[in-house]
Amino acid sequence: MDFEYTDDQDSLREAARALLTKAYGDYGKRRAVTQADPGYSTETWSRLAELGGLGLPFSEEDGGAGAGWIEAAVVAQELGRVVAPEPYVVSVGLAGRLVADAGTAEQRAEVLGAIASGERLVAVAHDEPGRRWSPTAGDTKATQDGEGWTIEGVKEPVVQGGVADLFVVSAVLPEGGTGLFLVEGDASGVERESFPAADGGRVARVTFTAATAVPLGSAGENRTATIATALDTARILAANEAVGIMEVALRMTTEYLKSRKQFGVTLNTFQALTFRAADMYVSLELATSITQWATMVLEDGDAAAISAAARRVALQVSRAGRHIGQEAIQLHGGIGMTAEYAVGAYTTRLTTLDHLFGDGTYALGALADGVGGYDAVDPLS
Amino acid sequence: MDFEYTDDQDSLREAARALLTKAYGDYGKRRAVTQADPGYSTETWSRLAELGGLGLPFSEEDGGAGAGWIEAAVVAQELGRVVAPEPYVVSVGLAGRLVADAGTAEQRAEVLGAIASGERLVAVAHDEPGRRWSPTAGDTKATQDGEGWTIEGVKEPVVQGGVADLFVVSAVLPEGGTGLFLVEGDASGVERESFPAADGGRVARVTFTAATAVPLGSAGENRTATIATALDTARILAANEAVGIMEVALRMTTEYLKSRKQFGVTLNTFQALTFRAADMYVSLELATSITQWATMVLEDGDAAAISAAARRVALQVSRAGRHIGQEAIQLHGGIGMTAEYAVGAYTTRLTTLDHLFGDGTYALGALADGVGGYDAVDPLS
Amino acid sequence: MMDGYVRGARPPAPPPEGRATTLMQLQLSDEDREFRATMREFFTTKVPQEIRDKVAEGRELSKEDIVASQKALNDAGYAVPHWPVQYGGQDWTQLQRHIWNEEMQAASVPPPLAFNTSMIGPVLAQFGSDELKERFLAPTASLDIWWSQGFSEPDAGSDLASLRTRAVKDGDDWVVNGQKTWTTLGQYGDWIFTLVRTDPDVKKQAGISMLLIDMTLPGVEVRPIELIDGGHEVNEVWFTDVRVPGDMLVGEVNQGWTIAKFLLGNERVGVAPVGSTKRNLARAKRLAQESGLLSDPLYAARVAELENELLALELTALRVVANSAEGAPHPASSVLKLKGTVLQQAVSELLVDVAGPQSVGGDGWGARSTPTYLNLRKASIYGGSNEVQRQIIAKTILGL
Amino acid sequence: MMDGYVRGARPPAPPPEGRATTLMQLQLSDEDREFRATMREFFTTKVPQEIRDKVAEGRELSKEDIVASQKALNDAGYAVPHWPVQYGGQDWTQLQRHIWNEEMQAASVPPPLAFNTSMIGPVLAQFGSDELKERFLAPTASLDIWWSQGFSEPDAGSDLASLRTRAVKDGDDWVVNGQKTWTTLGQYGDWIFTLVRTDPDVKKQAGISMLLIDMTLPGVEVRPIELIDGGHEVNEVWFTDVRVPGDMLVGEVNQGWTIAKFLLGNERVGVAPVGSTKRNLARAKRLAQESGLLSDPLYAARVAELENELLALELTALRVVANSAEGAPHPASSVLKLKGTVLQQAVSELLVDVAGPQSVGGDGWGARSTPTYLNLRKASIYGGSNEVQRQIIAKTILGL
Repeated sequence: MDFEYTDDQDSLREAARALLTKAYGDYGKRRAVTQADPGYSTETWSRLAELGGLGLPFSEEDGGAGAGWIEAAVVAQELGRVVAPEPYVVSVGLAGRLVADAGTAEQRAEVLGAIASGERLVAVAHDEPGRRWSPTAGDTKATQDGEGWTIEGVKEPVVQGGVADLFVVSAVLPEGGTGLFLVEGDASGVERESFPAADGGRVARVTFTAATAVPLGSAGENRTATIATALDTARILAANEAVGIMEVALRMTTEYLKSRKQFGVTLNTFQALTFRAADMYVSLELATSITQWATMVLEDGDAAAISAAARRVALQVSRAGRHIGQEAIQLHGGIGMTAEYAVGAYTTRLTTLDHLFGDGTYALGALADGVGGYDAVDPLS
Repeated sequence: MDFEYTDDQDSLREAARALLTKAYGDYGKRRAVTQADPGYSTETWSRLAELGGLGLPFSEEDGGAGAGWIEAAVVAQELGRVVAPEPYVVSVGLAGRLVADAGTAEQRAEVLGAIASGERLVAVAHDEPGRRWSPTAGDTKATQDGEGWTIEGVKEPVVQGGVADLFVVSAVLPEGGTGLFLVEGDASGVERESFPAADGGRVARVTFTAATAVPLGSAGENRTATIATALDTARILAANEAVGIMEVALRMTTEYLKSRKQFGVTLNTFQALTFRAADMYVSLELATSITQWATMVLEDGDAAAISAAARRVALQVSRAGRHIGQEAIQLHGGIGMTAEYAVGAYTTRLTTLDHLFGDGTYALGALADGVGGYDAVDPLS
Repeated sequence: MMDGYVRGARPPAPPPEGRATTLMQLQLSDEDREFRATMREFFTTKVPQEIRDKVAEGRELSKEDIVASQKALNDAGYAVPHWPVQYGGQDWTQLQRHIWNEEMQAASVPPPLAFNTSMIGPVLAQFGSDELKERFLAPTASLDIWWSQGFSEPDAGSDLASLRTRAVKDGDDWVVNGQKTWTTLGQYGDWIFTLVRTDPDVKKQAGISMLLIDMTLPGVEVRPIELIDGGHEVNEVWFTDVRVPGDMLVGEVNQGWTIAKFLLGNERVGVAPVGSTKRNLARAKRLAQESGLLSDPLYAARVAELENELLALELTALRVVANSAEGAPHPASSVLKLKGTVLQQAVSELLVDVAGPQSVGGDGWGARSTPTYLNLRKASIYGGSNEVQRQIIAKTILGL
Repeated sequence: MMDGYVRGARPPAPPPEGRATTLMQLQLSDEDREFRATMREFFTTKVPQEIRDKVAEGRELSKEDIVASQKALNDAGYAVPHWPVQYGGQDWTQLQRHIWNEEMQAASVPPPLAFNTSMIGPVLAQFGSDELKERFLAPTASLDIWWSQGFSEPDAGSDLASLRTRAVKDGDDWVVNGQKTWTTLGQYGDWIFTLVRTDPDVKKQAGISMLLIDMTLPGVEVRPIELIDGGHEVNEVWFTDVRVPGDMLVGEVNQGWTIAKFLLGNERVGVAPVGSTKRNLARAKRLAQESGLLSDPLYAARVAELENELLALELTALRVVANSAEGAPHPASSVLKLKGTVLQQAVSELLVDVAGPQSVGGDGWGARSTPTYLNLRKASIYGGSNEVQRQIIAKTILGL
């Protein structure tokens, strides 16, 4: 990659774009999909699986495509461009990464294979009420019960938790630390209440009451670091989705300015508006650059490097997403407020992505804490 | 006042404006004054004294005019409008307040009388290298020597310290705490090195070497609270000066946009520029409102209320001053960069005022520290 | 003006509710203090608590809630204080109107329906025939008639003068055809005041009239528009050969542009949503404090900065009040709308950030924060967009 | 392009100087690493320390400093790497040029005089006659001739095409009359390249030519302009009946507009002052750390946010480098100037805040921070103002 994509990556992008344009190129189709449960298209999800898009970062022996995170990022960008409601980042990025990093060989083959084939939807039950983007569990407890384990606690919001076939659940271990478990969606003691999410998807409150759970990987291990890296992975994939969204939100805005007439002339006659579009472009370019860089780090870096990159990209993309999302609606005027017109969904999804894994101020706080530890930030070595 | 000035205050404003327009209405005169030492006009200073402008907040028995801080603020605004280089805020606001609050009756009559009459220029030697807007002294020490006191230490920057007739000096007391002293400008052991300041004035490094000092008020008293209130007073007066500056900087900018032609049309044809002028106006209006309010608090409030008002006005005016100062130059283009044209001096003085007594981030930090202690900010009671 | 204030050297009394601020407050006169106490007492005891709770928590109000609240206000004479006294207004000072508005917002009372009390009511009082006044003013104040606004059209947003809905005289009636849009709460509307083109042959502004239309007439159709927050508060209103009696014309034929300008320029007091934004900011702060987030200096600084800007805005509103006694709005009025909406939006954004992951969806306050944030994007678009406000400031105030 | 990079899974080596960042770095190829080491070694050992100290501390450079530094670069072949090889350029990749520029800025080396190396040099190489190349290119690279720029005029700022300085043919000579302004460092100039009107009767752009003028000729007068920081870096240059030999015309008569566009569009690599801004930000941070200010979370956050934006800008510069191999500038180039100057100014503002009361005046670094901040207001005005950049982005990239 190195700021240029390989031919294979370009082909992947073309294939994904063709598929997604067919599915959602007409925004009305996207709206119809989000209006009905489960808030995404299982058909599109299957097509993405057929394309190989759901197993890109996983090794072939685990049932994946043996490509990498850069390839997954390409798909995330394309999903963003049509603001597709499929739960890609959480299923592939978050759940997939957790299983890939913590699972036994057998679990990896089974779960990652099922993710890659689109056979099973895997959700992550990690967030809890009152907690903010922490890599640890709070009030959800895991208890060892003879040979087996059970989980007790409430998780929310769980993206697509209402229909997930399988959950990766974080829970406090008896000895302390946060463990990871697999819980079947239809296991007894799993109760789920699903809500429409602001972005058109669905989130659930999942209550585990003595629910039967299988440790992910070896039992009783503290997986806080694994969760942290998986959250960082999701942050970087989410940034890629956001870049796709912002690109199209800006294009929609410039098209609107060129076509919409007011006071007898098209809006691009008003310099105050075109200059603001130029500022949106500046935000987009900077966000794109740092996202491409962070994705390279995700592909090749160690956990500390990925963590640093995730913070930096989260800050920049959070700022850019708010700027571009807010201005896209404002420059559209009234029409931008309507659900029938696409641009609002782009802004909404930017807002949701910003808050799923940690917003800009959250990232800035972490960066500020460490700012005294080095002279300057140098991306070349 | 109450957001409207009394007839007396309006008359004072008219008289001050007439005097200052004569002195500096032609910007070339201001430039000539700042190019020669001492960087301000002793003649204009005398005229301000004759007008009664230098003794406004001091009681008549102390030789003042027995008016108040609102009246002093009116003069500060007018000085700002012509970006006059006279050291009004530091002499009347800072030095005067220190003497008024801490001096004996005799000292008040003598020093405040001399300030009010313009007879003596009184400077405050309080800042020290490496210290930021603290109400305490750092490395400057006061020592009792029999009946008398001596001061040892370096103070900088001391506004107009090069020509001051008398210094109010802060120094660490033998028992701890910060005391206040009067030191004659020509006392032995007082060495001063004067530098041109960015804003056209002069600042000095004043070195005290066993310099003879007289305690301000009763000897040995910790005056930290007095200094804090005097600094707050200076902050609020400085905000008034800044409001005068911003008002004219905006007016100069709009005049320029209306008259300057480019590409065959006047600049106000470009909507991107006129909208930015509108945003400057918004900043100005908000800054004006909070400054008027803070001045009422200065007139009537206790030390805690004045402190809170000073922080709030410092934050708002710091933000507004940077916004308006930077945009005023940018909207002027190249001509705004030249010393011959006035607008740069306005921006420069805004920058200096912002840093003399504590900038916006400094004030914000203090406000943020206390933000959990109340529900909402309510200016009416 | 502003003689209601008496500055005093004594330290301010702690506010009746909540913890004291560290701020010195401008002291009201005894009379205005008493007035404020009366308002506070009224708003916090006479308007149903469950309605105020909904407002405080950002939940949606039903039509019944809004009507009940306005009736409570109107019964006490507090629904239309700025109307002429003979039609139910109050002889209050500008400051008292300001206090009324701020206390109402602080108590989470839904403000009286603007279409009724700020828009058509004053228009009828000024331009309406005696018959129209007699028929409409009382039920407009009491919300027995719910008014909708029919100004905007699909191809004439800020450019109102381009409107195309036409009314053609046929006997005594006007026959109306066309389409209006962005009609807020039109689904509840009994009547709609419209701008219609009555003379297509003259300059754009010259051929416009104002017509009152009964929304139950044949040919009137209200179609909801879904907004990006999922709500349906705005509507399209279609008119197909609607026959409107001739006496439903306000003022003269082709006087509509003058009336519209009067209507749009008529909001002076309370144009900035200072009180409700303060309430929402205090709520966001309380929630941040409960979750421990307020101990993060960066969030604390965001709160402090917003509080300071709101203070400056509120003081500006008071300055405008103090300086517009003679009826001419202070030029800073346009600042109130512009900065008011910016801060309103910034506070809603802060609340989303305070909610964090819970803002994504669910059934709690956190999940409601995102739709509210999205909904409030409208604040800088509707009712004279912020671009229009900048234009007004640049042209009218700065002479650019 | 950008084949210089080899991404590797091994952890990055700590940087040779300073403390390591917590950042994963894009790994250079061995060849480019070596290139960078060579550059770093050269810049930090072969350019006089006292000159670099002045740059690092924001002190003013003398003419002699600038000449000495450029001569050191030129002796090593590093003054004009982007020139054609036959005139002293280097056959470097875009990435290597980027590294050269960044290392030069990081080491506080004064960059080669832009008027010589980025402006007139490439113009002469492209449009100059063989005689002009022969006579001027070598001393231009070595700074034996100091060039000034004579483009702007008092009534033609961004609107260059309106220029009025005229050159009239008289025998073999051109007789020049008029006034140029904003001539940076014109007080040191030996020669000045000017745009002059050679045909007043055609469309504005069409009648302009480029003329090289010896500044010692009779009738050339340089008058300093004092700037708001008290410095005299810019000048007016007046021409009164200056007789310029006919062979000092560059290219064809009336080809000046084409040449000017070439010149102005010619800065692609290094157009954003990333390296020097990074150096200044690191310095501000170090000073804040020394004074304890960096432990204030609000200042720490300002530093962190600026660092992040600079990182994003630097990565954008690398992206532009990676995507402009074929000679056509990547559209994002205009972003570099716009955002680059914004960050340059923001860092200078931060330094004033770090200096606090010491920024008001005196003889230390704190007192210098204010004039530097003021001086850098020019960065968003000169060389294509940020308004011009927005215009380019809107028109050229977004098609608005």
